[in-house]
Parts: sequence; structure tokens; C-alpha cells
Amino acid sequence: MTSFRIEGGTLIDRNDVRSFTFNGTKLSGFAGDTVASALLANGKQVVGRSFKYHRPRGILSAGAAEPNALLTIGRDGRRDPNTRATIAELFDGLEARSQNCWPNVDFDVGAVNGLLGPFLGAGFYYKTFMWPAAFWEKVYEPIIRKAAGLGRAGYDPDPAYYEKCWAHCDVLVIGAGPSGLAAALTAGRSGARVIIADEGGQLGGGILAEGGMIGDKPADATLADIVGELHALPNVEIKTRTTIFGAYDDQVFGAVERVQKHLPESAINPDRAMERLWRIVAKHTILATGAEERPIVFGGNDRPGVMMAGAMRTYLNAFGVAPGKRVALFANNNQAYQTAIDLEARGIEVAAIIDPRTCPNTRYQGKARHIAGAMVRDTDGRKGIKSITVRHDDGRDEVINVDALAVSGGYSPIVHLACHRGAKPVWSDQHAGFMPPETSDGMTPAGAVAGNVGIASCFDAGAKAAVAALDALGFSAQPANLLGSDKSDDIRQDIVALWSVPSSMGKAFVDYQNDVTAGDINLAMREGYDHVELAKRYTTNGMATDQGKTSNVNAIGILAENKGVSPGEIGTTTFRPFYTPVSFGALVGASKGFEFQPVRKSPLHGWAVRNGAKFVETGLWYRSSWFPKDGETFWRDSVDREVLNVRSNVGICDVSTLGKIEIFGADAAEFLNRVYCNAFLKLPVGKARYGIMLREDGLVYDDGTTSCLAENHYFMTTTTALAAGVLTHLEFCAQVLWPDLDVRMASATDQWAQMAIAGPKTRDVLSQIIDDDISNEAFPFLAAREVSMFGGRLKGRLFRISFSGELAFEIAVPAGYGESVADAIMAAGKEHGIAPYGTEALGVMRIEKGHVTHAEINGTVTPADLGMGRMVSVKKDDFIGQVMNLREGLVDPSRPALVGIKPKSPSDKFATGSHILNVGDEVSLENDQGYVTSMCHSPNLGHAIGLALVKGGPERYGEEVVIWNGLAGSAVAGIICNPAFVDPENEKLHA
Amino acid sequence: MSSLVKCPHCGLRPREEFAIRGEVATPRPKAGADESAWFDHVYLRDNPRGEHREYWHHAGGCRRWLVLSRNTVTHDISDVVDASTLKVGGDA
Amino acid sequence: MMRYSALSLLGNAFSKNKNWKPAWRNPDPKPHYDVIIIGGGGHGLATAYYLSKVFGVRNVAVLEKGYLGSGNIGRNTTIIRSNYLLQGNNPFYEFSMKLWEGLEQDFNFNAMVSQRGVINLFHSDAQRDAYTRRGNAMRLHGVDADLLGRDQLREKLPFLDYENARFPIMGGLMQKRGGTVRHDAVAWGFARGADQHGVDIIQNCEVTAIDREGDQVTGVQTTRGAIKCNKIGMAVAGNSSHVAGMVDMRLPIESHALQAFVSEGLKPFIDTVVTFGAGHFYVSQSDKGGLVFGGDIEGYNSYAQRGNLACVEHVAEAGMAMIPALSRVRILRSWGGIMDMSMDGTPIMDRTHLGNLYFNGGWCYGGFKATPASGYCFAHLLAKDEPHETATEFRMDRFARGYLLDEKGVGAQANLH
Amino acid sequence: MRDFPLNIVSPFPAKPAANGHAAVHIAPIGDGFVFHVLGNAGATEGSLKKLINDIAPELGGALCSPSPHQWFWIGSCEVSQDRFAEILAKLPDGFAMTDQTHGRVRMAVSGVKVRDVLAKGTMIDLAPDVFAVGQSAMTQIGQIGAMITRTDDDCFEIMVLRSFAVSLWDELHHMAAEFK
Ligand SMILES: Cc1cc2nc3c(=O)[nH]c(=O)nc-3n(C[C@H](O)[C@H](O)[C@H](O)COP(=O)(O)OP(=O)(O)OC[C@H]3O[C@@H](n4cnc5c(N)ncnc54)[C@H](O)[C@@H]3O)c2cc1C
Ligand SMILES: NC(=O)c1ccc[n+]([C@@H]2O[C@H](COP(=O)([O-])OP(=O)(O)OC[C@H]3O[C@@H](n4cnc5c(N)ncnc54)[C@H](O)[C@@H]3O)[C@@H](O)[C@H]2O)c1
Ligand SMILES: Cc1cc2nc3c(=O)[nH]c(=O)nc-3n(C[C@H](O)[C@H](O)[C@H](O)COP(=O)(O)O)c2cc1C
Ligand SMILES: [Zn+2]
Repeated sequence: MTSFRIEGGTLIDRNDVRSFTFNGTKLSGFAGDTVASALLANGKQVVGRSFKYHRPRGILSAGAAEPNALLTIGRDGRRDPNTRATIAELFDGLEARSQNCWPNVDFDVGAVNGLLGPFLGAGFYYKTFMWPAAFWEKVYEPIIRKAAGLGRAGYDPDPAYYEKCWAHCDVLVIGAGPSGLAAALTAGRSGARVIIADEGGQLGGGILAEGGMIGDKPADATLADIVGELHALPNVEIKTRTTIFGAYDDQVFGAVERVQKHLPESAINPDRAMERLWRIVAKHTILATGAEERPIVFGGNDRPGVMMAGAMRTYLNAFGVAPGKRVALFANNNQAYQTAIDLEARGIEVAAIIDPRTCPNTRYQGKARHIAGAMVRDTDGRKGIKSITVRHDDGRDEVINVDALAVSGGYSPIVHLACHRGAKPVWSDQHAGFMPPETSDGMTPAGAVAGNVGIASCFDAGAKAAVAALDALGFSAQPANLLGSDKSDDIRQDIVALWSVPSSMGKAFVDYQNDVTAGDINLAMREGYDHVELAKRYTTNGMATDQGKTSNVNAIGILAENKGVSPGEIGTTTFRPFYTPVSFGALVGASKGFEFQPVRKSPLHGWAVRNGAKFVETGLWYRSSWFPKDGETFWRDSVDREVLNVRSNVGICDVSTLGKIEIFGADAAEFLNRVYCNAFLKLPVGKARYGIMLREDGLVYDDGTTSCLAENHYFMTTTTALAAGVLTHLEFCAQVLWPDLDVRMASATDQWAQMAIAGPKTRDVLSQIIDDDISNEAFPFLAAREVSMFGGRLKGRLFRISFSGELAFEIAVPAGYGESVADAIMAAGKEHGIAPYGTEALGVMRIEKGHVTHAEINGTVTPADLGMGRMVSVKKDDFIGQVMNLREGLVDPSRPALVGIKPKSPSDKFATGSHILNVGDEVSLENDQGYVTSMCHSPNLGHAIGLALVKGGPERYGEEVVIWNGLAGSAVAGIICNPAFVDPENEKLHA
Repeated sequence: MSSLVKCPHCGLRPREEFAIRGEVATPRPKAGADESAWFDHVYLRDNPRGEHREYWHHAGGCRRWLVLSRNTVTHDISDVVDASTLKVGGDA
Repeated sequence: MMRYSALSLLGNAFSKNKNWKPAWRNPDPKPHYDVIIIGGGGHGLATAYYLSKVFGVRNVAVLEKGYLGSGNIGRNTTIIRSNYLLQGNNPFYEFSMKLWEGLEQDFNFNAMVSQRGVINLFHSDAQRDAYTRRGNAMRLHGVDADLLGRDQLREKLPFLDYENARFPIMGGLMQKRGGTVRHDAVAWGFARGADQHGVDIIQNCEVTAIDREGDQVTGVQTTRGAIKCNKIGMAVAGNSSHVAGMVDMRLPIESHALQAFVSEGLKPFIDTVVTFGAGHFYVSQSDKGGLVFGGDIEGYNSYAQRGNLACVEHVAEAGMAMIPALSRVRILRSWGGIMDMSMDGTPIMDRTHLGNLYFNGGWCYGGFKATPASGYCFAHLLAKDEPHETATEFRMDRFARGYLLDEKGVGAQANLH
Repeated sequence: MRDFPLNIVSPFPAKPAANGHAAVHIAPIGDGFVFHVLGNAGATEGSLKKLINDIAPELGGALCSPSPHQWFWIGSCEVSQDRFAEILAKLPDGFAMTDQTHGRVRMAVSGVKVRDVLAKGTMIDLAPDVFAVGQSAMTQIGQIGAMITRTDDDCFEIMVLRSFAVSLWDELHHMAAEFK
């Protein structure tokens, strides 16, 4: 027989039938079912295949620890591989499929691996697949890779919405079983801010599996009372379907709430999160996560029909599902006997209770045969269990026919979250388990996680833990008494540890999911991988999706037994996030696709759009890169036109993204003098100066201009790329290095719309808009000051600076006016042939002029490398980078220095990133002379030009070299030249 | 630490709001100091296991440079001050 | 010692795998060694292996404070590549790649060297230009490199976000010979190989002090007693400053945590190593089916092998920006390792101010790929007292002298490398 | 060109689509001024208040401090560039000031679910007894820096750099969408 539905079930609603499919077969269950309970109710015992040997596997647990029942749920972008059937809530139309099996879960060809078992022991792959050498990658590895893995993830994007939140509380209660509920209620009544989170769909934890009475009320009535009161408390926030997955520093917890995972597609609100990531900031935490029941390692312990005793209770009491008709229990502790009691209460035959303890002291008074001092050594049955073989204490074997076996090897406290920050759990012989560590950072364990047994003692422990915590936080609290005067709760565990049955027949599994057997652990020991961490890595025990929730402690027990030491001496492997696996979607929240990072828009963005700009991402900014006109199909058509137009007429370019910093204070000049390598102390009011900033290691950091707008008031511009970095650097200098200087600064990048107007006709255009005299005499090169515009209606800041090498101004106006001013300039320039130009044209013109950008200022160059060595002051007392700039390696004459480069034959092209070789030299890294930092097509010269950093630098003007681009298979004859291709005498600048 | 920092100006803030520069090394040498003093300052670090003083910049808040006293093993913070009050940078 | 072969596997299968011998001995420390190597990570073990095998120095001990491979060799994202830019680096990493290519046959252990290709994506002209420069530097040294355009990339990696990306992908630089290696097996293979040549591998043996006389070292104090020696080589990765501090050295190094991640096991999903150029993310799929991936280091100094949640989120965000289909893939585990971040992002392998103490460290987050060459070159240095020809620029004084090897160009701030 | 029409262009999308949300209302604040005042080490809020009262009592407005010795002086009236210059000229050496009216733009976010919306972006605890009316904080909403000021029980003002305004606007709308 197999499992089937019976009466009862506190969690299910029999009036709400839900249909679903499993491997294509239509089945039905009830609202409140998990996929696992619904499958069991339908008699589906074999739900998956194991990883390595493809053994048929059934449902082992009723919760997060499930190693076997991993299904793929949903399809296309909503496909969830590796979903634990035991926590997936059933909804109408759910589609579930088994994994890792072909052609199907009932008949799986991969099962032949079972026959190869002896070859596939722990670590076998390290010893083989090496011959012949080429076969590993061509033959063996592809086969291994195809066989490995569990579910298949699709390539479709996920249509669901995700988000992230912060939450704050005085007390965070993790787990809503009896201990967590008592803690939350105690804390809630005291007025503290409480968050109680549980990964289940309902509050209750262990209470939900409880069929009987709590105190003098039925368990579900007691639970309803508690939950009702918690809901009524405004200072208590209840988070169900919320897994606390990680404990991070400062009592910040990561949690994921499965907001709509339990809903059918038709009911999903697309504006609500599918899953929500919480970062919970707590002042104190009550860890009430319970304990995980442990399997026992024995032959055939993975046969479908073998189930954890506690899980069997849950299926019986909460879901109304019986595991079979004739059940045996194999347990080494008293608590598990409750399963036998409950089975019998539901009229299910308990054939035998097999207990390795010689004289168990339990209160069990049922009908089952009680076999003490015995162990289950084997099971039989093809797709489900038919019988078990029991080894009696006198060595005799007995076969007992059963169709289900409940197993309990004890309880492992769920200590994960207490250990994520590095603390190690502590072994307890009394509990036969690893207990939570003593931690000092505000976390108190309570309930089964701390070794409490039974609901009454968990209530009590939870309430007391909360009182202590609240006390420390300054709340006065009384422990909530949830039981009245109870008695029933004197279960003594009396556990005698049993890890693995020594007389096991056949494969005895420690880690179900990774198919690790007791034999594998023994082999690892024999081969020297006997440290618990090495054994883990060599056998992969505990490395599957369940992270060894059911297997780790047994593996430790086996190692300990073999070495003849206590499990405490072996210790656990390291507990790490995530408690259960967390989706990328949840961790990413809304920052996906186009929303990956925010967009920064220039105040002239709208203007650029209206003028047909093509945009390019530059950091977070969108910058206009070129402005195609009708008929221009190729970007170069537009760029060439824009460049020629600037050089012969006039153009306008948005430079608002440059970093802008207002600098004030009595010591502002001194400050600038220290942060730039060139002199700034005597910059007069109304003047701008080009400056180079070094890092303290003497290499160039950034360049830009700084203008003196008034006494003690300067305006600095930085490159777009380093705007944030430079401000941070200046703040460091001002606050940390020289806090005694009176210097204050504020970013003004966003306040100003700034545009460059460049070309021989610039003045004709600007003088229509600017009221002040901007003639060469009145406003010479590098003048910088506030000007009146539009007949006094607007003031702006005007700078006579030029990146293009043309006669040029930059005008800055308050950002909101930017578009109007740009429109006005376009209107004023119409008769002069004005056209907007973008960053591409800007780039061409600066290369033509030999001006550098971060393509050259790449963090490894000195001012001298860039041909600006003379700017570095030799007079100043001190500036950033002054001393380190003089190191031997930074003044080495063989350093590459900036030059221009052009093809010998004007029709030849070359690429940025090409390397330079001497003519006739062999192609080798030793012969590398440097590389092309920037290149473009110069419409003025009619051929490609570039800048390069080349050994020997300007001394080599005129020399022929090879411009080598191995990636493109090209080698072009080039000539090293002066980088100022256009107007080397700077006549245009001063026009 | 590492999740939250109590900025002396802004209160408890998430790590995301901060940019970190690293160890408060030897003070910035005075003008005229020789290359080896500069080499020490720019390149060498104590990098201790345990108590560590380091620069954090509250970039997403007050934009002040802070000095944290923080344990590099436990991540516990024992002190946070505005860097300017320490005058740790040395002077020119 | 036992040689692994098809025959030995077969034989043992029939004897129920009962006769396998330990992969290495578990000796007690001897009172004296010719060479002590501090640190039983990849580099320390590889050094011992080559010292004993190639340079004939066999009276060697590797002292490891934890279990074998408990450091970064056991926690990295397993990417190997030799796509370096600078002359001081590139030949060294290519030497390492060549050693990887023959490693399994050399030490008779299948470390699953898998040259499945490494692709670095780029998203802007500037990044493309930088990769062009890098790819050409590689080609100059005979290293394979290919610049892929968007269409070529689409063919190979159809699941990347080409449509709705914030930073659209323009192409990628590919090194076909790059790939992954089963990290633990590297440690185990070198350990077993070294052991076979007589090296003592001593676990749970933390060096707590270094003894010195004048300008020489004479031995070490450990948690398993004092041990004398003629030479000491340090290869303690994330603990470099701490151990160097035992002989009053301050290093141009900071220790930072780097997190890595593995997803639940999946059927084949991604066939190469891909790194994202518009955020910190790199991913490959392990032989077991997990997606192994990582991001950037934590900005603060740390000796705790764990990171924070903000960083986890950033990594996940970058991952999804690159591969939208990851949304429903679940992350199984995260962990951390401690990186010895040097001030120019490049390792240091050199003598020290003490005549017979040698230093190997500062590998930042790129030292796994260097493991064989680092071991070989460090063994060369220890045995011959002069650097191997591919490791001549990893010297300690390059910072003072200004001969930096700064591939990223971010200067003397360790956490930016 | 003297008569060329000069318009102020708002960085916010033309049609504030937010007004449909029942539980959350998001609206740009178009008018007013934002001055960034930078004091020297001796500057105090008290002295600044007194100065403002002496120099420009007609402007009113409120001060909130993003950083020690720094204030945003925010008000709801229009201030001309000339008037700004006059005020600036009267400030003593200990105070510097820059006009940020265009660089930092504001919006009002209100409604019964407003705290749930903002919790999706900021780590700051906005519980009324922790973050009172009148309090403000410079922080991050998602990846975007912003200043949050509580103006009433369920009302907040958010000030953001102009270049980020569209992104934050869109983000707030996403975060509020479930409360439609
Ligand atoms: C998350 C992560 C991802 C990475 N990804 C990559 C990658 O993809 N590709 C790549 O090339 N590199 C990567 N790396 C870097 C690489 O792992 C390291 O650079 C490299 O492993 C360091 O060398 P190692 O193997 O010798 O170090 P380790 O394995 O750390 O060895 C050092 C050993 O020294 C021991 N030790 C320290 N102090 C003492 C003492 N006092 N006494 C005795 N023993 C001591 C330690 O216990 C440790 O075992 C990554 C690192 C991490 C953490
Ligand atoms: N496992 C067993 O079978 C076992 C062992 C001992 C005691 N018990 C019984 O269980 C109850 C113990 O009460 P209790 O309150 O200590 O534990 P509990 O098992 O009743 O409750 C723990 C709750 O914590 C939740 N949880 C665990 N980790 C979580 C996480 N990371 N995030 C969110 N939620 C998480 C679980 O979903 C569960 O609901 C008693 O009824 C006792 O008799 C059961
Ligand atoms: C390449 C690689 C793959 C890994 N795959 C898995 C895995 O499949 N399952 C798992 O649980 N851990 C996996 N780990 C993580 C280890 O369990 C472990 O966390 C890591 O080696 C660090 O050790 P520690 O957590 O013991 O400190 C992997 C680690 C690496 C480096
Ligand atoms: Zn602050």
C-alpha cells in the first residue's frame, strides 16, 4: 500500500479543492496542502531521483530540510527548479515535475549508476579520467556535466516584480512555534516593537502537528487564541512565509518573504512583490527556530515510505494524510513515540517499535510490538518499502512487513542563525546534539533549539527568554502564561545516540541528496580526509541544497565513532548563509533590467532629445554623443560634420555632466595650492586655470579648471568620470589632512546647466545673448566671471576655456533655465550655421588638439608622461604627490610618454589599443614600445590620427613604427608625431 | 559592524552609505620629509588582526570623514569620531 | 605510495574500497628542516611540491594552522586565465597556464582542469579599447585572445541581457584557454605529490613566532612546538601582515574579505566563465552543477571569513543585470575568504630584510590561477636564491622605487584593486 | 535675443502620474528656494537663524542640516538671482552660501502607506517616535542620495539632486504601485 488521505487535518480546507499536475498527471488536493501532502494524499510515493545513483526517492520530511522531494514548479519565466515539495503551498493549476530522471521518475535509465556504485565512491573522479590526457575535457567532463545538477533553469526572463525593505524592532522573534509565540506575546504585551517571523504559511510551528490537547484546550484553539492576540497588538508585526536566511553583523538579519509564491498566476498582483527581501534591524533576537529531527543511517534508509517520525505526525494531524496502512517506528528517543500514539489514534496499525535502547522508559501504552535493543538494518521493496529487516539484540534477524517506516534519531537544534557570525555550536551528550553557542550579541535561544522538549516547556522558555531580553532593553514585562496550570508536559527525552546501524545491509545513506553513504565517510577517513571539513569536501556530504540539515550531525557522529572521540571533538562544519536557498530575484529586488542602476540626466537632456541626439551611457549619466541629421546613416557622417562645423562655424555642446565644486573659505587658495601640483595661490579674481591633481603616490589623478569667482570663492570643474571621486578626495584633504584650514566645499554639479560654444563664430553668437563685453580684450583666454544675459533677466557664469582648441566659451546657467538658454543660443547661432555637437565630436577635436582625457590619464601616468612635466611646481612647500612623484621609477627616462601617431599612408586605419613596435622587430612583449590610447578619424586632416604612450616619447617625432593589432590581424606603418595635430601654436584659442 | 555604523552626526546608518578608504596609517609627513617617510605613509600598513583605526566616509549622508575603531576579527566597533577632531592626518 | 590508475580503481572497487591508502602521511614535526614553508594553501603546497620534485630539496615541511586547504585555495571561484596586461605579469601567468595544462599528468591527480574559456564583457568604447590593449599585450606574448563583437557573443551566450540592459553589452574579450579547476583537488594533488617526494605536511600547526639571530631566521615556534630550519618561506595569503609582523615587517598589504557563492545544482546552464564589465560579477558552472560566482571585496579590513549582506545584494544585482534568467535560480551558500590586497594589486615574491626568510603574498583575489607558477617560482627563489625569470618584477622594493605593477591604475589604495 | 522667452523646465515628468494612488500621493514641489549655507568651524544654527532674521526676514523658510556647520535653507517663495546676491553680500565671513534651487529638487510624498513605501528605499527608521515631525535626514533611497524631512504624521518631503529626479520619481511610483 501507499499513503492516502484520511479524516481530519487542521490545516486543510476540504471545501476548497485545488487541482494540479504532477509529471503531467492531473491530481487534486485541498487549500492548505503543501505539494508534498497533496502528493502523499494521492499515493504518489516516488517523487524524485537521487543525484548520483538515481535511486527512487520519496518524501522524507515535512519542512525546510527536505532532501529528496525537489520538484520543478511552473514554466517559462516562472519556472522554479529545485523547489521543496514540503514547503511549496498548493494552488490551483500548479504544475510540478520531477527532476534528474530520464525518461521518467518511475523508470530512470540513470539508475544503472547504482550498479557502478563501487567505482563511484567518494572522490572517485580525482583518481580517474586522466587517461588519455585529452579525454578529460573532450569526453569525460561533458558526460559528468550532463549528468550532474538537479533541476533545469530556463533562459526566460522572470516577469515578476521583486522588492527590498528595511524593518526595525526591539525584539525579533525567529520562529513561531510555541516558544516563539510565547516570546512574541510576552514582548508584545510589554509595548516593545516586535517582529515575529516564520517561514511557514501559518503561525504555530510544532503546534500545527499537534493533534491533541494543549493544557485543557485543543491545540488548534490554543493556537488561535495566541495568534488572535498577536494580531491585535499594534506593536507586533507578523511575518509569515518569511525565512530569516542570514544573521549579519550588528544584528541585521536578512529575510525573504514569499509574498505571492503561493498564488496561482491568475491571482498574482503584478504591482506587488513576488518575493520581498527584508533587512531587519533588531535590538535583541529570540532564536526560536526549533530542532530538526535526524534520520538514522541504515541499509536502504532511503526507500520511499521511510519518513521522519515528526513529519509523519504532521501529515497525519495537520494534513489528514496517512503514510500507509501498516507502519513501523524506528527511534532512539521518547518523543518520537508520540508518532506511534497518533497513528494508532487514527486507526493505523503500528506493527512494531524498534528501539536501540535496551530499556526505554517511555509512557507509550499502545498496541504495537515493542522491540528494544534492536535496529533496522535493511529495507526491501522496489518503488516503496515492503518490509524491514530488524537485527535483534541477540543477533537474530527478523523481517517485518510494513508499508511505511517512521524514523527518529534525535533532534538537531536549528542553530544556524546563531552561528553565521562565526560562533561554534556546543556539543551536548544529554541532548545528543549540537546546542546554540553562547553568543554575546543579543540573541537568546529558546525552545527546542535550546533543548526544551514539549510544548509547555517551550511556552515557558520562550516567555522567560523574552522577559530577560526586554529587561535589558528597559521594558518591564511579565512572562505570558499560555497554559494555565499544565501538567502533561514531562516528556523525558532519554536519548541514546545512534548515528549509523553497524550491521547495515546495502547502501546506508547519510546525505540523501548527494548520495553520500556511510561507506563514503569511512573511505574519506581511510584516505586521510578525516577532518570534518575535508570529509565534507571529499564526499560532498552536506553540500546539497539542504546543506546537510538531516545529514551533517550523522556524518559527524560516524567520524567521531570511528575515531573514538566525542562528536564535540569532531565539531561541525561552518554554518553559513543561506539558511535555505534564496532566489536572485529576491536579493536583487527592483534593481533589474533597465533599473539595474539609476539614470542621471543632464538639465539639457530634453533639449538634446529635441535636437535628435543619440545618447551614450557614461557612468550613470546619459550624454549626447552625436546629433544625426536627415540623410546621415552612419555615426561618422554626423560626427565629421559636427567637427568641421565647429572648426569653421560654431557648435554647441552640453558639458553639464562635468563635476562642479564650489569652494569657499579664507584658506581656499592655500588649499587649492596643496591639492593641485601646479601653482594656485596667486590665481586672480576673474581668472580660470587648468590644474592637474596628483594622487599622493605621485601619479596623475584628475585634471580640470578652477576659477576664482571672488575673494575666497572658487569654482572647480572635474572630469565627468571622477566628479564624485574628486569631491571625496577634497573632503579628505580638508577634513582629515588639514582640518585647520578654513575651506568649505559643496557639489554644484546639478545646479548648473553648462554648455560649450566653440568655433570661430562663437563670439557672434554669444554676444547676442550676453550683455557684457566679451571681446578678446574684455574677456581674454581664461577669463572667468559672472555675466548678465538677456538684458539683465538672467545671470550666468562665463568661462573662456576650450577643450576643442577653437575659440570657445563655456556658459553655466541655473539648471532649470538650461533648455531655454540652449534654445536661445541655437536661435542666435542659426545664421552663423550653429549645430549641436556631442561627445564623439568633442573627442575628435580634443585628439586633434592633443588634449588628454582619462584614456591617457589612466592612473599610471605622471604629468611628465603627458608632456606636462613643467607644470609640476618646484617652488611649493607641499602638495599632494610632491615627493612620491620623484621616485626613480617615475622619472625613469624609458617611461612611455605622450605622442601623436598617424598612419604612414593616409588611407590606413588603426585601432585604439594597438601596440607600437619598432620596424623590423620581432613581435614579442619584450619589444613592446607602447600603445595607442585614443584614435579617431580627423575630418580636418582626412585620415586617422591617434595619441599614444610610447617609450622615448617626443624624442621620436618623425620616426616610423609599426602599429600592431594582433586581435584584428593588422600591422600598419605609422609615424610618431606631435600630438597637437591642429593649431599647435594655439592661435585659435586666443582669437 | 559591517552592517551598520553609528555616524556621530547622523546616527545609525547602513554600510551602503559609506565609502571606505582604509587604515589610518602613519601621519602624513611634513613638508621636507624624506622619501622613506613618504613610502611608509603611502604604502605600508599595520593591517592588524584586532583593533584597527580606519577612515570611513559618510558619502550618502553628512559627507564627513570618520575614524572608526573597529576590530578586524569580530567587526565590533568601539568608537566612531569625526576625523577632523583627531587631527590624525598630520599637517603640512 | 599508491598510484591512481584505472587498474587501481578497478581493484579497489572489487575489494569494497577497503584498501585505499591515505593520500598523504600525517607526520609529527621533525626537529629540523632544510626549508619550512608556512601556510598549507595552494601556494605553500605547490612550493613544497616543486622544491622536492624539481629542485631536489626534500627535507621540507609545510606548516598549516588549520586543515589542509582551509584558506583561500579552498574558497575561491576557481577561475584560471592568463589575460594580463603588463610585462611584469603576463609571462608569469602564462607560465602558470602552461603548468595547469600539464598538471594532472604531472601529479597523478585529476584536478579537473577545464579550459572552457573566459569571456570578459565590455559595455563602452573605453572598455573595448582597454580590452583591445590587453588582448594585444596577450597576443604579443603568444597568449590566445579574441575580441568578440556583439553578434559573436550572442551566438555563444544567448541568455545575456542584450535587450533591456542598463549598460548594453558591446562585446567581450575571450581567452579560450582560460577556465576553471576543481580548487580543493589542487591542494590535495599538490599535497599528495609533495608527500610522495618526502615533504612533511603538518596540519593544525600554527606558526606563532619566528626565531631569529641577527639578520637570519633560525626556526619557528608553533602550536606543535619549536622547529628549526635553514630557510623559511612564507605563503600565508590573507594572514601575510600578521605573520610578517612576527619579524617586525610592515607590508604594503591590507586584508579584506571576499565573498563567493554557489547556487543550487542545475543542469548545464552556462558553459564558459563570464565576467561582467559594468558591475562586479563573474560566474561559471561547476562540474556538480552549481553556479559559482563572486563579486568585489568588502571595502573594510577584515580577518573574519565572512562578508555582509549589502555586498551579497550587489553581487546578485550585477548577476541579474547580466543574466536575467537568474531570477528564479536560488543561491545556496555564501562564504568568505581573506585576501591579501597589495598596494598595486600585484603579488610580491622576494627575499626579505632577513637573509634566509622569503616572502610570497599579496595575491589579492587572483592567486588561484597563479598556484602552480607561484609554487614553481617560489621554489626557484628558495632553492637558488634568485627569482625565476618570469617573476623578476614581483619584488618588494618596487613600491619605494616607483616600479609599480598596477594593472587597474587605481594607485595606493588596497581596497580598490 | 533680449526678449527670448526663458522658461524654467522641471526635471519631473510632465504629468505627475502618481495622483491615482489612494494610499500614497507623490507630487513635485515646484516653487521655492534651496540655499546651501556653509559655515566655518565657529558657525552655529543659532547665529545663522539670527542672521537670516536680520538680513532676509521676508524669506522665512526652514533650516535643516545635512552635515555639521552646514544647512539647507529651504523656503517656499521665489528668490531672484539679484536678491540672492544681496543676501550673500551681507553674510559675514563665517558663512558662505550657494544657490541650489535648481540643483536640488523636491517632492512631497504622503498618505497612510507612505512609511511602507519609504521603507522600501531607506534604512532610516521612520516610526513617529523615532523620526518626529520636523526632523530630516540625508540618506539613500535605494541607490539614490536624498534628504528626507517629515512634515507631518504621514507626510514627507524628499529632496534629491536634479539629475536623479526622474529615476527617484519612477522608483517611488513603483514602490507605491501595490497600494493603488
Ligand atoms: C572568494 C574568493 C574567490 C577567489 N576567486 C579567485 C579566482 O577565481 N581566481 C583566482 O585566480 N584567484 C581567486 N581567489 C584568490 C585565491 O584564492 C588566492 O589568491 C590564493 O588561493 C592564495 O594563495 P594560497 O592558496 O596559498 O592561500 P591560502 O589557501 O589562503 O593559504 C594560506 C594558508 O596559510 C595558513 N596560515 C596562515 N597563517 C598561518 C600561520 N601563522 N601558521 C601556519 N599556517 C598559517 C592558512 O591557514 C592558509 O591555509 C579567490 C579568493 C577568494 C577568497
Ligand atoms: N523536530 C521535532 O520533531 C521536535 C523536537 C523537539 C521538540 N519538538 C516539538 O516542537 C515544538 C518546539 O517548539 P519550538 O517553538 O521551539 O519550535 P518549533 O519547531 O515549534 O518552531 C520553530 C519554527 O521556526 C520556524 N523557523 C525555523 N527556522 C526559521 C528561519 N530561519 N526563519 C523563519 N522561521 C524559521 C519554523 O518554520 C517553525 O515554525 C514543541 O512542540 C516540541 O514538542 C519537536
Ligand atoms: C568552487 C566552489 C564550489 C562550491 N560548491 C559548493 C556546493 O555545491 N555546495 C556547498 O554547500 N558548498 C559549496 N562550496 C562552499 C563550501 O561549502 C565552503 O563554504 C567554502 O569552501 C568555504 O569554506 P567554509 O564555509 O567552511 O569556511 C563551494 C565552494 C567553492 C570554492
Ligand atoms: Zn553622517
